Amino acid sequence: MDGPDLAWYLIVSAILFSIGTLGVLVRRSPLIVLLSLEIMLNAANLALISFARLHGGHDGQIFALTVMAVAASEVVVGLGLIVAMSRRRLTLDVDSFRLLRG
Amino acid sequence: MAIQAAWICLFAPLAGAFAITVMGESITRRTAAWLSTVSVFVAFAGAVVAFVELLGKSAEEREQLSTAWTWLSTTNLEIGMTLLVDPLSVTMMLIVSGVGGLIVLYSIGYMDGDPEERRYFAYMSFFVFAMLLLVQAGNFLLLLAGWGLVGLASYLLIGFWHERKEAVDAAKKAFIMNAFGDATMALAFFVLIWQTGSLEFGDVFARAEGMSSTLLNLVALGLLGGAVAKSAQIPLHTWLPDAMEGPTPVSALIHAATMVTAGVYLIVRAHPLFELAPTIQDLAAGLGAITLVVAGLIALVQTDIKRVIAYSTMSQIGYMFVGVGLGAYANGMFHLMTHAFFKALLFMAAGLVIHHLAGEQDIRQMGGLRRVMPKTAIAFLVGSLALVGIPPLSGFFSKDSILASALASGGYGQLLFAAGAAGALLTGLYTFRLFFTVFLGQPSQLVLDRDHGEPHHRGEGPWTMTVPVAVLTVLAVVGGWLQIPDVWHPFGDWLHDVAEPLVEPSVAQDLLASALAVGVALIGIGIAWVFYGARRRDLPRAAALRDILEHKLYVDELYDAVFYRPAVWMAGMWRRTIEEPLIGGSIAGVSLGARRAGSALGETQTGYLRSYALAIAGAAAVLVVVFLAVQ
Amino acid sequence: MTTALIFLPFAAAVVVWLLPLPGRAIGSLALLAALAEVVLWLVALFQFDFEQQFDFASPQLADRQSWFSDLEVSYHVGFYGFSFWLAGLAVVVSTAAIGYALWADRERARAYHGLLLFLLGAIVGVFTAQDLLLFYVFFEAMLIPLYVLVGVWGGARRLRATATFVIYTMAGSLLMLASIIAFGISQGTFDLVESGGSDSTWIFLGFIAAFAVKAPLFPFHGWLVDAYRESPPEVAAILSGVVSKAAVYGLLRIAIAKFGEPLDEFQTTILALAAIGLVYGSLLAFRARDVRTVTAYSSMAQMGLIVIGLFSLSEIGLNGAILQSVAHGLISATLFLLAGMLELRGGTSAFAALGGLARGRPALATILMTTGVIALAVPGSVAFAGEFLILVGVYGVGWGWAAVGAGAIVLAAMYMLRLISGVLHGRRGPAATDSARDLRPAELALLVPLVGLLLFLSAWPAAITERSFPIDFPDEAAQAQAEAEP
Amino acid sequence: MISTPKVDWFALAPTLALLGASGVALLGAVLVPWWLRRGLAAFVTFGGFVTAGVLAGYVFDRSEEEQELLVQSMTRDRLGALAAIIVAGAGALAVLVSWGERRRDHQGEYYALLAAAGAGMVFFVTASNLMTMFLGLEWFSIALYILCALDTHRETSLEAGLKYLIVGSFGSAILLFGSALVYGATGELGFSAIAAASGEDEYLLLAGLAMIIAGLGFKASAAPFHMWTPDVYQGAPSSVTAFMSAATKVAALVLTLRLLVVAFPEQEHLWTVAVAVVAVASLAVGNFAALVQRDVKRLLAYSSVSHAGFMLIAVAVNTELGARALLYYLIPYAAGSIGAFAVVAARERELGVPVTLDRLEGFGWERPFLGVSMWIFMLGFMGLPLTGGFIGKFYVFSAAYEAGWWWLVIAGVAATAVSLYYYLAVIRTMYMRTDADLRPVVAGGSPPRDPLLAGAVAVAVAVTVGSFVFVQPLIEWAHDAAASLPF
Repeated sequence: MDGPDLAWYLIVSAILFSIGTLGVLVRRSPLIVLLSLEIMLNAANLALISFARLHGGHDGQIFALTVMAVAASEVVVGLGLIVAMSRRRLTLDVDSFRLLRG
Repeated sequence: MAIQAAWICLFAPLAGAFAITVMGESITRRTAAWLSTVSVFVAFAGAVVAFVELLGKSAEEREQLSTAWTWLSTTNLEIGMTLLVDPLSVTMMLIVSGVGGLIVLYSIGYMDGDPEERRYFAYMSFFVFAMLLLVQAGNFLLLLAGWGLVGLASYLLIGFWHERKEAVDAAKKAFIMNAFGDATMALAFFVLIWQTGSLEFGDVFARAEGMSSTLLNLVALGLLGGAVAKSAQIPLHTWLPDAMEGPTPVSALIHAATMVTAGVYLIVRAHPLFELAPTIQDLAAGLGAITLVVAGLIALVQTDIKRVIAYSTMSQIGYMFVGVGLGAYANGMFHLMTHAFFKALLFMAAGLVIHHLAGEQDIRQMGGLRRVMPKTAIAFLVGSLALVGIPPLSGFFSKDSILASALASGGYGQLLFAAGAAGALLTGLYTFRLFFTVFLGQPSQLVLDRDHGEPHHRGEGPWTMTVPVAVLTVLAVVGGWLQIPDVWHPFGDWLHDVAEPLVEPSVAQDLLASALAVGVALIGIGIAWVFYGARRRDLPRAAALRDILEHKLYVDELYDAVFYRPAVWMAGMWRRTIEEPLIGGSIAGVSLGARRAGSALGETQTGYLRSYALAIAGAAAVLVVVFLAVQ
Repeated sequence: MTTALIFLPFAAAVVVWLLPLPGRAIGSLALLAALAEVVLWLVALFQFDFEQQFDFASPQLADRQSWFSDLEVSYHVGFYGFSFWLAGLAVVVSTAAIGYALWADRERARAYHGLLLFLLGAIVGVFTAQDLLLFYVFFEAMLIPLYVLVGVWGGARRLRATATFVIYTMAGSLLMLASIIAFGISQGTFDLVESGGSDSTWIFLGFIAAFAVKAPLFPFHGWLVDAYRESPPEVAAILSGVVSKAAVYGLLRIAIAKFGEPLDEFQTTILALAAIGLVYGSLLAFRARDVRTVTAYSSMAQMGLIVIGLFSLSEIGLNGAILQSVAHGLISATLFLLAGMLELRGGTSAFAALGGLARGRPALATILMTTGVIALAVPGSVAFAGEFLILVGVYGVGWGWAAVGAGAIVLAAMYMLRLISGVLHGRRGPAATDSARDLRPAELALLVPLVGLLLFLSAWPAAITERSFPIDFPDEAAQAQAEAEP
Repeated sequence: MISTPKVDWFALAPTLALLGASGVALLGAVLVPWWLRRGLAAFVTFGGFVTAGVLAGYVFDRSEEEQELLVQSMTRDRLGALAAIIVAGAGALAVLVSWGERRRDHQGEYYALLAAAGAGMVFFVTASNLMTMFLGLEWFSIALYILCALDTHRETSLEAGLKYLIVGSFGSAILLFGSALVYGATGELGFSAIAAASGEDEYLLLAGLAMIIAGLGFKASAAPFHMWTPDVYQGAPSSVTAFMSAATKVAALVLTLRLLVVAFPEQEHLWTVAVAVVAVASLAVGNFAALVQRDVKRLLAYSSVSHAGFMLIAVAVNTELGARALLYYLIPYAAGSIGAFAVVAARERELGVPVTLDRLEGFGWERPFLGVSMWIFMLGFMGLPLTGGFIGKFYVFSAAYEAGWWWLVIAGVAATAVSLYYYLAVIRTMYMRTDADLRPVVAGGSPPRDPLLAGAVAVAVAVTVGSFVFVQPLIEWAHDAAASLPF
């Protein structure tokens, strides 16, 4: 018996992407924002993999793997920054960083 | 030979002026003065040589052209630095350099002690050069150059005492009015160039027939404009009286003998053009007639000795305009010459008086000077008689020849003759009003103060001043004998080939004219005697008339209202309404707007990280939507 | 030869800028360089063949070197009769200006004289460029030193003046850049000699915009007064005397030589603008309150007159325009230098503060008087010769233009006499103290050559008019038409 | 026995050289004594950049016609090589500029990251495949995130780092999703393959294209994706800003050009217009916003936005001349921006506080060389003659006009006119305040002599002016490089 149609995977990935986007746009804690970014990336991964299945190549899956690696390193950097900030007693709120503007 | 002489004649004064300017304070004032005088007399010598040369030639080959270099040229217009030597120009050369030389000599005494003597003599030489350039010019453009340069020299000399505001203003006024004349002449030349492709006298006259009458009238009108401005004829006359702010010798040289008569010379020189535009020529005569009457009237009420003479100059030039306007060129020129003699004489005599009274020019302060300055009185009397035209003095022959020609040329001519006769009456009146008031009667207080009663205390001036006066007195007497109607007329023959007269008055007309003229002149003198000679009495009150006359018919006020004020107003208006708000404001406005836009954009750069993300997401979304929509 | 004429000043500028010498020494060095440039120009004068038939297609003393080939841009310089005189004007005036800077002993002399020399090089470049892009390069290169010269050494309100000046000028010349690109790309070459004519109105207007600002034509003169008033006098001298002539060259070499129909189409408009500028400038000059402002507005008026001459599109008018350009260059340079010298003495050139300076200062009086009367185009002066030719030329287009021009002669007399009297005559103003002495020999050494040239040209204007467009000048409109057909 | 794909080590050499340098510097940070670290790291990194540049030069020389390597994952062609040369040069200069940075710690790491970022860019510009593109992008981005935040003692630096990180990752997430969609639409990742395969299922493809353009526009800091630029440029250490502003632009724009031209010829009618609009937006935003800036780094940041606009014009026209224009433009631009930020850095070190316009007052007279250099860089940005910037703009406009985009020419001209105002403002403050209205500058002690920075500035000046004089050789390189794209 077949699983759900490809379209569903895409819809899910689109939903995930939107959730991630919204998360970045509305949440103020840097941690959550990073998390939302991960969601966006993974939405892309899902899409890639499903398309890989659709086209029956390996490219998409390899791509997805690469993305995971990249995502991981991104998060590492992000967390590092957050640590550095908390060490300097800066409030962890993205809206509080407004020294640079205009 | 004649040509070389002409060149020397032209450039000697310029060299003098240049030398004085360059050497500056390294030479004494006296040296400068003599340098100038000599340079002018050298010019006179040159003129004489040229004159003799031409006398030796037959009438046909008396006209000689010589081009030193090309002054201005483009591919289809070439204007040379060309001298024209012909009887007409030689006559003018003689008058200008001769009378000029005498006056410069006179100035040595008159200007003695002025701190800026050098500058004065440099200017005088420069003026003589400019005037000679004017009369020797071989083409219209060069003539205009001389025309402008004499204007410049006149400006410089009127404003010589540059710390007196009146002098400077008078100088400016004179220059600007003449600039107007220059402009109209320039316009006339534009037409000539486009119509005849040349400014050489010969070519222009030869090709002028081909032009349409309208254009010919315009050309003549333009030239007439220049002439009227330069010769202070109505309506461009107001600068001349003010010009009396200059030193008296200047008035004698520039504003009596030479420059102001340039208009007459121009009409004679360009007579072929005027003859092709008879209306304009008549207009010239008409303006002359009006001027000679009005100026005579105004002269009646002037109280400044020099201004009286100045107005009489205007009126005499009016006679000349009548003459040349009617085509009696030789007669006009003849009067020009004699006028140069006696008017210079009058000015210099007046100068002696002023010099004697240490600068006083108001005739109401004078009187009885006969006692203290007898020689001067005689000279002045001679000049006056010549001016009034009492035989056998020069003025009689020249003026009456003009009147005769007027009589001879039809109805219009007779109208002009009437004016001329009236002018003669006025001449007698104002001239002898002046003479009687200044020289006869009881010595005025001022005179007494200066001389402590006893005569010859101060003498009548140094020889440098008296000698020229004497010479001119003689000339004023004999100058007229060159031309005695129906007896002999070498002057007329001399100029005959250059400017053939259009009218030949008959013997009867000559006699009639002379009789009438002398008659009314004597009447004028009689009236003057009644009012000013016998016992001091003033003219009947005619306040309104006096007022008008003293304001020179309000022409100054008119120009002020019509030209000057509007110019000032418009300049101010433009600065207020265009320059500052529009031109300046636009810049300010634009830059302000740009900065506003900038800070507005800065506002959007809130610093909120999430707004940046939103911008990106939004823009991306828009892109997607648009792409899909377009597809 | 031409290349040497262009790059000698640039090289000298670099040397002056780098040499660690005290101010006077640097100034003298710069002056030497400038004099060398004059000599070089004289040498070129003898090499130039004035007999050769004038033709835009054959510049003389030309150098050509490909710059970048894919768009056919090249370093191409050369002279025509008229541009040769403009270059001569540039060289002479700049030399006088450098001399003045030396005399005034400007602070930071190395930078100052370096920039002046740089400016000179750029100007000569403009007058010789035969490639559109090269022309633009030099045209803009003039701006760089001018900006600093005015902005650093200028008067109190210099910052505003420079900002306005540069942005105004650039706005114009950027439009020209667009036009240059359009012209060059559509022609396939940027070389002025090789490219043909164009009939594109827009391209034409782009060029006109730049030159209208540079000249300046009414109403693009917003930068003029501040720039002329705030800049150091010698810079003002170069600015009004020489830089404005870049517009003349551009109009003649590009607008008139390359555009057929647009030229006829806009002739009246441009003539009208020029005429307005002439009257407008004269009137505002008549009411201005100091020597500099009078000179500024008067040079606006004069540029209007020159443009009238150019757009009379007649050989005689063009000749007049060139003659008048040279005359006006010398005149306004002299007047600005004089204004500077007055400011050195009294600290101001305002008529209210001056007056009565003629007494006891013969040299000053003579120089100012001579320049003034030549400036008001007294008949017989070179300025008169120029105006006369211009007006004769434009009379052929319509007598009205000539009438306006003749009227402007009267106005010129009015404001110039006012200037002369304001400085020399009447009662002494507060600034005319005894400490304000007559011109020093050094100052005379600067002014006398300029005035001498003016007098020489007054005696012999044909020296230029006979050699601007040697032999007969082909009717531009016709030529542009001819070029239009490939 | 597995068959591995043939690897063209020569083509990879530049990247590898930088990676190596990065590794050595990193190890040095751990192993060698502290007093040697800085020297070693800096020296190695500099060496790495120079080597990379030279190698890239060889690659440029040795690859007349492009070839795709590693199953289409990257291309060896002159376009990439030229870009690599520029990036390497920028990196080398950046090292010189950085030397004088008085940083207490992280010496080794700093240079290592610099080299790593360089390696990422050099790799990025040769990518011919969505995956390698994304990989390279993140590679150098992550390195730059850290570099921006490296001055942990400055709050602005941390802020810049965080903003860059988050907004940047957001941008690349969009790019990634776009790539996924394109992949979905075509089943291909290789650029040329996409071009070949595209056709069916337009919608996914177009959505993907749109998102990719957004992502790349972000990296090129083109409006409206530019908003991070001023903040980050201002907050990051000046030497980093210098490197970023020069190298990132090069990488991003070259790859944008490659991607759009190679992969999406079919959709030309859409993306040319889109890019043109983005370009005009960047011109407008960048120039107007810069008018009111007081902080010099921020001002330069906005100016870099506007320059992105100019270069995108060259991309938008989508012609061989356009490509040439872009590649030429990059050279003086990169030199200019590194030089300008270097001068700012010098002033910063001398005052010890952020450089605002007011704090530049009199700078031109105090430091003649730096002053004149700044002058020249500003001229270059303005596009005035005697600098390569002028020729660059000239080429861009010519390309636009030749392609019939006359309104882009007008927009560019107008933008240039506006830009004059703030570039001149820099000159004005440096030179034109009289000593009277010169405020006493903030005490920073006498500045350390910094020959290396001076050298870097000198090179930048040489390039800026030299690229004006010697247009022909540069334009020939650009021509060869552009020739490797299918127009």
